[in-house]
Amino acid sequence: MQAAVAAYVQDGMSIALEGFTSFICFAAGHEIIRQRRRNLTLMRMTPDLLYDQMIAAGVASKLIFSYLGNPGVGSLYCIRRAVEKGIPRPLELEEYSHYGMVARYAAGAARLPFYPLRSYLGSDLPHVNPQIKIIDDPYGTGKIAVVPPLNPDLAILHAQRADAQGNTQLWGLLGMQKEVAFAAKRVIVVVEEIVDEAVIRADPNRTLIPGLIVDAVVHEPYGAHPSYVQGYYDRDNAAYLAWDKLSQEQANTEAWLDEWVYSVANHTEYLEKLGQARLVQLKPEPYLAPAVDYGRYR
Amino acid sequence: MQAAVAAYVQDGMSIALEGFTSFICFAAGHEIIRQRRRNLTLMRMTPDLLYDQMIAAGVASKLIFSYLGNPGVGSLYCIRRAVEKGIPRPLELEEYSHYGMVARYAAGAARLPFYPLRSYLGSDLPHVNPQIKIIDDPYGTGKIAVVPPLNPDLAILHAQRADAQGNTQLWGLLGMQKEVAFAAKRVIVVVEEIVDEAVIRADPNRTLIPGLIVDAVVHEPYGAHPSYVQGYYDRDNAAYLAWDKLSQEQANTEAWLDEWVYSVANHTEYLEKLGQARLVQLKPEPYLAPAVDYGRYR
Amino acid sequence: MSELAYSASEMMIVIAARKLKGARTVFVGVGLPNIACNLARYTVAPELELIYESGVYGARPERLPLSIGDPTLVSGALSVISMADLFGLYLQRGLVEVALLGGAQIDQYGNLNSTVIGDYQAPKTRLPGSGGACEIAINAQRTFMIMRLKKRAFVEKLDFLTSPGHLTGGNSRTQLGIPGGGPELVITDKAIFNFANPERQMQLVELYPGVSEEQVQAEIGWPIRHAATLSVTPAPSVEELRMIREELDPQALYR
Amino acid sequence: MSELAYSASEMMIVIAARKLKGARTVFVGVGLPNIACNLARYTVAPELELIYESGVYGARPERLPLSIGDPTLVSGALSVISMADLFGLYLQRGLVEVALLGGAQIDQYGNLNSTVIGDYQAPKTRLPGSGGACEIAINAQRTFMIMRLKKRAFVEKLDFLTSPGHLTGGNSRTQLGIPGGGPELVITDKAIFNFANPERQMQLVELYPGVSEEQVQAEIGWPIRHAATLSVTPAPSVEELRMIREELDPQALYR
Repeated sequence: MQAAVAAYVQDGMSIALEGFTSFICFAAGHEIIRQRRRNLTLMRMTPDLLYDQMIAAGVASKLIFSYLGNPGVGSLYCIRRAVEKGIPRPLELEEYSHYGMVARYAAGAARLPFYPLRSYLGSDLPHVNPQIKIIDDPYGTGKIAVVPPLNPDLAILHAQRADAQGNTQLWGLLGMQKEVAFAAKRVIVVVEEIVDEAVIRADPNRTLIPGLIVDAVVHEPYGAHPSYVQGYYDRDNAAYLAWDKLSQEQANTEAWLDEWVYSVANHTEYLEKLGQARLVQLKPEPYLAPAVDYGRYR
Repeated sequence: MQAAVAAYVQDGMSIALEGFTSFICFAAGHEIIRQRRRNLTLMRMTPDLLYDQMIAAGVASKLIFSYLGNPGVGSLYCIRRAVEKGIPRPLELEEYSHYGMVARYAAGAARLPFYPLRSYLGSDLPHVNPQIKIIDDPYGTGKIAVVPPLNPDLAILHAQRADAQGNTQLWGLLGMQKEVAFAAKRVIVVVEEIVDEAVIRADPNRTLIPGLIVDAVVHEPYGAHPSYVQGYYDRDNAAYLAWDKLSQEQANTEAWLDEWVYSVANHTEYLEKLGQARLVQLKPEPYLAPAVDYGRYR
Repeated sequence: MSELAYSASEMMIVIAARKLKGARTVFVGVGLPNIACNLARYTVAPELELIYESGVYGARPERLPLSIGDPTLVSGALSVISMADLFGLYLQRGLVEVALLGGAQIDQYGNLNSTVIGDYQAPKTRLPGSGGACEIAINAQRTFMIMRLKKRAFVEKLDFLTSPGHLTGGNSRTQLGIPGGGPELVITDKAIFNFANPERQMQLVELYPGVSEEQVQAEIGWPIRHAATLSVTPAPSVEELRMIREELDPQALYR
Repeated sequence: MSELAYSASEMMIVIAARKLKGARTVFVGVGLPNIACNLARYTVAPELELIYESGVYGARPERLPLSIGDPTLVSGALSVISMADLFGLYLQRGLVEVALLGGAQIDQYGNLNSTVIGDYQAPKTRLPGSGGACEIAINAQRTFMIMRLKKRAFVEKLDFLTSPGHLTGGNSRTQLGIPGGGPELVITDKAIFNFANPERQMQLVELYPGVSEEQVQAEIGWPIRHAATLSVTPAPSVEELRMIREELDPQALYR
């Protein structure tokens, strides 16, 4: 992870660490904080704790998003501090609805100059974001909103498994990961397990991201903690609740960053500090999908 | 199948029996021929043998498509006879490229007034099909093609398995089945196996068509013969080769329709006539996808 | 159990559930609305399937989900798909019959603000933003708002219009080409409102037991309009309360 | 095995394979092009992955596919996806490096007709139509045409322009905003052409062993242009022929 972030993350880049409420790659975000990158444009539909931490650490100057919240808990206080008070530095916002962000990624992924969607009519959002336009349907049925493509310089995406070439499979919430991967100029995939190519080839319908568009594969078990990975671990809700309290003060936030990010060398040390007992508690019982038969045709 | 076709197929309707070179529901098409429906608008990206047979039988007055061919073999002579000579009746054509058809279904599936795609610039296709328009990108990057939504009155889609409510899973070539299902006003699903709801729920990422949009589920094993169903049977290539020969004459074609469609009461009789030995030959060896674990969270 | 021994949250859950009678699909968030939808499924809407913006259709969660993307929503669901498909093929296609929404501010036409309090560029309070609310409000066939009555929430003029309701009233919504039917009900902790008048203005239709019109008006920033007939909402039944307390939210997380 | 003991099809397969040297992705149909791509994979382009319009990326077929949608392309592939994703995320995204195309007619700018012979409304021969060809011709980074030389195929004016090549030549393709690079090579059974001149006109660059310029001109409906240097294509090697005959097409379906 250290090498991948050092190789692919530079100051001033636009980066998407995506995954809707799950597969959130804290390991990568923390490494970016440790490497003290600056002036990043961060994009994410739901910034979540990870972007709250990164923005509190001062890595970002701009945020492109659609929902600011600690999911199921409350506010993201660090982002609010940056927006409302400029602490630790001012943060420019570029704001969409969820479907607007999905549509921007979809346009970027398919090299389309725009993507149409039934949203924004009557809303104030287009008034504060000139990227959202309302056009006339060329077939004469009325008004329709469009958004332009969004192509991050780099996407970092977490998943269950990939082969060494980056052919990546995931299951559970598919979110917008596929669209982000294809929209990004470069892609780092972070996985719970590296598997043999034969595992990928035995179920090709599950391959969401082909190695063709992947620049680096990082093996980082529990790399999405305290968010979750379907079938591997649950959300560590205590961490989400604790963040809600401690992040209300910048001083406490910085102390947390010192303890959990700057003072650990990497994610392995972070997990050691967390303790095996806590990780074991997050393990779900198995719930296996039944096998399907693709058939051999020769 | 007889009841489903009787209930949902009326003269003059627009119907999509889709599935790209596979999952082609011959059982449904033959039943439509037997019930002597007329003036249908048929839509399919690749009309294949099935539409050649239906058009030779005189059920259709219009065809919306993107590629006319006996896949890997040659021409579709019945459709050519209808287009070139009006036999057995004239056939109106509305023609797209593959991506144009996919885009029309995608617009229809998502209630969009149009869908943009990078095709058709410089081609004569927009000159002979006014539904294809070239517009200016509202963001000023140049010209881009758009197509309008396509919403068939009825879609008939074949798949490996569904539960009794029509929650349908398929694997292998996903084609445009999802888009067609959501674009259609009514949907009939035809499956190799009816399974318990618990089977569907154990692998929700494979559910392409929800029961919510399905009007009827028909259990029809080998219903896609002589096309194929991934993992269940191979294409019966002898049938494709034989059709290439016999379909070159309308008389031979009608004799085939008499023997294999009008003279059998249903698909079960068709399979009996075909013989078990021929079906057994089409069975592939197993090639199982490895199980994945969704985890129980409680 | 006495007739009044229920909380405001329980009442809101019960009312939302009752109003979902016969519905086939509901677009839902976590917390109180999630409990309401499950209560409806066990009572007045046995065919009801829950749709979550995280990409889940037909969830059967084995616990109360902690967030809209809780893995318990995935395991055992009928279908789990990309958000592009969820928003495009379900919501925008018109397959969502009822959506439950809330916000920091609502006006008399059911327009919602969940973006900022104060000026957008220099906000007093930065709220979460739209999430999916803007397109949900536009595309759902019917929308129920669930919000506690508070003067700072029921305002004459929104600080920001995030999600369109009936806009400026009358047929202004349809005229703009918005496909969904718009706000139908506002379910609060004291009373129920609908928009069943030509001007599409929020109007009081039901008062909860023991609540006066004055108590309601005191929490609303404009003179409230009344429906032709004003009734009193039946209190939660023993069975409704039992299901919430024993089965749907045994840990009392949302009561 | 003598130097000339190979068929025209084998020569076309070998040339197409050689020209794929170093390529990472190729968009391919069945038959001869499919064999060429697999030959390339075993020789000059070990990283080459095959992309099929049916939605398959990285196929490893255990037999020669009968059609573009043969199940043998699915089993063991790296990824199998919807056609919307194949056309949108791979082709339109610009991930297809080389596409192999053919048609019933080609003109001197590499424009293709696969739609009709004669008038569109009253065709003499109704051809298959575009399939994916129109968008492949528009979006692939480079396009190779594989067609046998025939006077009725190499025509001065197409009956119908299905798939754009260099249009009217020069920068007319770029001016229209077409993203892909357009036709690069025409591989025939007698000679090879490219478009490496400012006018983007098809020009003869290589003659196959034993073929004369007159034999080539005889099958082309316009006066052929010559590249500055004209060379003779090396014949298929023993190893190339062995691979085709023993491994890639042992049943001689496409020779």
